[in-house]
Amino acid sequence: MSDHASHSSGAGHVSPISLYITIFAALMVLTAVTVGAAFVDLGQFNFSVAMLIAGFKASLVVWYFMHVKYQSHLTKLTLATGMFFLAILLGMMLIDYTSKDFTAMPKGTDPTSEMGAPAAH
Amino acid sequence: MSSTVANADHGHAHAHAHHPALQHHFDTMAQQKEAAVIGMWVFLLTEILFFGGLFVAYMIYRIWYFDAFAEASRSLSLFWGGLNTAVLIGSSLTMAMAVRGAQTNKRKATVNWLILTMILGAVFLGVKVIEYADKFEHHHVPGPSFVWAAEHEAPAAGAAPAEHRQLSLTPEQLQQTTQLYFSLYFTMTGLHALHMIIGIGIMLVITWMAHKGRFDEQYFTPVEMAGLYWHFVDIVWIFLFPLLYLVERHT
Amino acid sequence: MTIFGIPIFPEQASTFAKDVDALYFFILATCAFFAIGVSVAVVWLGIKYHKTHDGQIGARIEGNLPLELLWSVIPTIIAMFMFGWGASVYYHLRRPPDEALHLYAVGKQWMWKFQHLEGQREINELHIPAGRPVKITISSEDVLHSLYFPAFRTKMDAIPGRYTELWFEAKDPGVYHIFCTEYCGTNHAGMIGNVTVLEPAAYQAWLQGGGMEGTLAQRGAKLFNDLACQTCHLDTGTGRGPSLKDLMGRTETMADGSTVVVDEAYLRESILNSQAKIVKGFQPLMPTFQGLVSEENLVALIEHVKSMSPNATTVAAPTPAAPESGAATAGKPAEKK
Amino acid sequence: MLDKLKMPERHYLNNGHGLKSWLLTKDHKRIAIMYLISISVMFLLGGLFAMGIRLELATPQGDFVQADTYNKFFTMHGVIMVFFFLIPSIPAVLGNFMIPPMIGAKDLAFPRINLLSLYIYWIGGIFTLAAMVTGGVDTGWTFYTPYSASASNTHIIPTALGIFIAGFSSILTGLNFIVTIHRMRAPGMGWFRLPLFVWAHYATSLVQVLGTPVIAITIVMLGVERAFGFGIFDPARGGDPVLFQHLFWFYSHPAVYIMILPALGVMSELVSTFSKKMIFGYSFVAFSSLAIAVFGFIVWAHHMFVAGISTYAAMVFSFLSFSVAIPSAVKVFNWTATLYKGAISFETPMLYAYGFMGLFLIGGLTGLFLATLGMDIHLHDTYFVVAHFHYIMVGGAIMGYMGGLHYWWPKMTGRMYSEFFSRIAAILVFVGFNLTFFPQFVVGYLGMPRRYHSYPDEMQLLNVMSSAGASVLGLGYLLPVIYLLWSLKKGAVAGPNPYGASTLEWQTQSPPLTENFLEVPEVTGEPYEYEHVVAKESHLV
Repeated sequence: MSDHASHSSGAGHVSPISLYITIFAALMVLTAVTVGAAFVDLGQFNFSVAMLIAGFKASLVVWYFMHVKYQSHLTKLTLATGMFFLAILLGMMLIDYTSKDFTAMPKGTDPTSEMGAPAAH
Repeated sequence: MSSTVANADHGHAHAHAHHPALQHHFDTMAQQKEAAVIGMWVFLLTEILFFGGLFVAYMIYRIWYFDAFAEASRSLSLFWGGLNTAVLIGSSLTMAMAVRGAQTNKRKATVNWLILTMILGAVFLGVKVIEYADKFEHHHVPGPSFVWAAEHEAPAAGAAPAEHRQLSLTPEQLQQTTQLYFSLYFTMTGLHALHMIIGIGIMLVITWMAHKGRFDEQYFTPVEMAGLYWHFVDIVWIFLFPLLYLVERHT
Repeated sequence: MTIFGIPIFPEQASTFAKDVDALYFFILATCAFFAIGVSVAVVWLGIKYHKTHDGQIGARIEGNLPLELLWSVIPTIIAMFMFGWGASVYYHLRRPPDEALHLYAVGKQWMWKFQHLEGQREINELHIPAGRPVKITISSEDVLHSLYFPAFRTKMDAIPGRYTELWFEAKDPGVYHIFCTEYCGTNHAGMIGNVTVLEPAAYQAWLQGGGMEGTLAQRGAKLFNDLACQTCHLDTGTGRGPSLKDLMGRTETMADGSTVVVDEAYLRESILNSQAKIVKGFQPLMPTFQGLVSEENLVALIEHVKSMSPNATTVAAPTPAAPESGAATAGKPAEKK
Repeated sequence: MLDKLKMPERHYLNNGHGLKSWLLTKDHKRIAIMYLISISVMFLLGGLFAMGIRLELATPQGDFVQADTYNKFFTMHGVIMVFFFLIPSIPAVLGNFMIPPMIGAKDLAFPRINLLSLYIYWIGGIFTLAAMVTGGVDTGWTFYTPYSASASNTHIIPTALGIFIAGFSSILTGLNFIVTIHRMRAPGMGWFRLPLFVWAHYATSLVQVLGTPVIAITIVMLGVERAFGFGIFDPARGGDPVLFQHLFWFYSHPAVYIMILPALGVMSELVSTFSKKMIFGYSFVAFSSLAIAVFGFIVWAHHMFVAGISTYAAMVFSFLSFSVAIPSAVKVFNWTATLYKGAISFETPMLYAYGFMGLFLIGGLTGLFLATLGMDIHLHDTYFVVAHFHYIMVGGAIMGYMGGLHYWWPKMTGRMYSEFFSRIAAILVFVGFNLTFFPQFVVGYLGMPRRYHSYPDEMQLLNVMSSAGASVLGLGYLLPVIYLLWSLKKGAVAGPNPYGASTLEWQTQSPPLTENFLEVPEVTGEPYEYEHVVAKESHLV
């Protein structure tokens, strides 16, 4: 069994309370930021910004609240596997749905505007 | 049953007296705990793909019917949604504190933090009930009685002139495609709420176990597993909030 | 083709049937080579190295890297070749020639309804001329169906709410099967029919025989009046709606500044979801006809509008993905502002 | 020698008696036995429906049953065989029983979850069977929308619920295997000392864990559409019925690998054991399992080439589909090479292995026809497809299952079955199978569509051949029930290692102790080393 990494016996890594408070504060601030960003017209980037912030918040929760930072490589690998296959599910679905107009896209329209971001008005 | 051979393999301290929570087919508490952690993460992996299927449907229809999604999203209350996000993040904090209490073998702290987490979870569900009731009132529940009334305006988007938005969508189309949005809204938030109810149920059991003193710093796996699950439910909401409430708020 | 009275091969009744069959025989030969090769090897090894006494064990051979690479790379190359050939045949199958005769098919539980531009309507029967490409635009009134002509080696699903299309060119006169291959309920197996391929002259005669209701476009013109479309869509361009004269294939500018090339999918969308795309300079006044016009009448209306554009050769996007294009646009009325 | 072998005094079967000792057991072996009984019942049911289908198709007119009844027959045949037989077959029975002893563990990592997965499987089965008795379901096992969402008025929700529930059983089994293989290996049992059966199950578990939740959520979406009138796939409300197909096949294509990968693992064991030779190219065979599992997730739209997907998407998915062919080919070539200079004997499991090779070859190679775009347009949804996937699922997965069951039967029960009858059964299955399904390739190329209750007259002869073959096949499957049950009482005592196999599960007594081994074994050598195996050949040669 060569693949188990730095786990400590017993209680595992005990994070200081101050860290938890900091993460909590960061999550609250980011929530406010994501609401604020939604009211600013960023054109195609509203969606990307919202997802980036959500992704960052999720990473904070995973990394600190869920202790992945202190877990074995195997745990990290499991998480990465999940992300990878989620990306396959979402990404490969788009192959069909964004190429419906692949060769017949009327000129002057931007195919990338279909990628989820609202078309600029 | 010889565990000495296996011990040599693990190469770390082995409790000489077997812990009462050690199951017969494991050699050490560490092996047992690691198995549980990996098992939980593999379970969360399936949960990621479970919600992933919903996100696919959401993504396709959001691309197709962006305006309807934006319009329907504006009818959701940002106040309740934002409040719930804060409540759920707060409950993640209290959950992390509960696990910390178990790690440091503070029974009372663990129990209290767990109870606080459950209360916050219940608050979230209560707010969800208020929101759902509002949807019923406005006939925003998909099905035969679904009505998308043009005069309904979300308070936050009141500034936008109505005719501006009506330029691109007829009432018939809104009726049709906002319904799709609400189908997804109810499926997504409904499944999320179901996960929370299950989570609260699990926590009830674990709080009782903690109260009875079943855990110590060697063995608190159930608390940790419940924590992982609860944080995952929180993460799902972290994505659902912008996807459902914040489709397009700036017009 | 039959062997001992067993039919083993369908007629090659379309121009590309032989292409598909050539591909079939190539894959068949490749597969037979590997299947027979491995089977013979396995049986021969089984006999040659049969265990002769108790306690005998095999030689210690762990593997052989060059061999592994060889039998990974060679199948890869063959597979890539197969893909390329298959893709080129597919591209041909999905690309109707411009001069193709245009028909409509509507699937409904449990029948195929065909409409000719000249006005003939048939159920579970289809008459087409030999030696001329035929393009069929397919839709469905209820659930999924799939229009399949085994003798022509082509099929396409009928999807409610979308147009799909297929084409073929029948070679010889004869009668061939039409099947529905997408399971559609109780009488799925009864959703079959015959396609009768006629000599061009016989086809013309057949066309004369039917058509009591006039051509499809004429029927559309009548609907155009019945539904009062002509009260707004004046040919002069001074009506409340845009003129539909010479519309097909034109690039129209919408109220939001975007442009749309007028094709069948656009017309379909404009009738069913009339306010999805508003031409610049007009008010969104037109009522929606969703649920008021059947699929059959819809194609008649579209044909009528097309007949008002005598100079437009074909739909605006003569590309292989045109069916998908139509499908996608029809399915997402509200995308652009 | 035969007389000297005695059944061990203490083993998992006599460690506790009575119903309660079974229903509340945490022993993976007892759970496996209960799975074996459950899936056998399901197999019988599914088989009866298959017989109904073949009887109907013996004549072209559709005169044996009504069209509606026929539609329910093939739907229930598909649902039962796919979700309640094939998916749990090898993993839940043979994997469940053999993985812990193969890696030198006392049990799976989560014995209670293992038992839970069995109960979940039962609950799912009850829902589906209840739907069946109260009138059945007629959508085909694919549940395509909008037919399933609105047009059909049969019992779709209970059936779908049953599949949804059974899915969790599959997920929990996979989860248990993954953690067990990672964390429960005996000292010295490194990844490259694992038997290939374990590798195959590791790959299978990945697919179960990653794919099954997607079908679960798809069923939820279908369910809310049907039950509450939500319109997620409804074209009348702007939904896309093709999206259902995308989501459905995202799981259901990889699900094929849930069925076939464990059979490939069984094959590796059989080929090695019965040629007394280590597997040629061990690491290639091991990694090809993982490759098949991963590639399986990126090819799903090849089920949808005529479903209205874009030309571009069709090209991409066709291209990717060929990627699965390569690791499959690598496996077949490596097994062939393993036979070279072996010491080959043809006990019943090896007969199944040989049969598997032939049928899997045909099944896999005909997959190339369907992955090729220009070809698939003609073949899609015809009997060619039916024949192809039966060659994989019956010719592959069930041959592997039967081979594995015969191979490990002496380990599971401690007794040998009749070698004579089992060989006859193996030959009957092989012959009957080919007679049933080979004509379907021909009739498929002729253009006979799937799920047809009646068909044109000229296709009758081929269909009659197929129906005749089905009866032979049915006989071949019934025969083992008789001699295997017979062996429980009257079979010769097998001894710990009747085939002289090399893997760890044969190093303990048959049937094993509840804790599998008296002492945790320490693994020192490579897998499949026959030099050190103490062969107890017994009466077999």
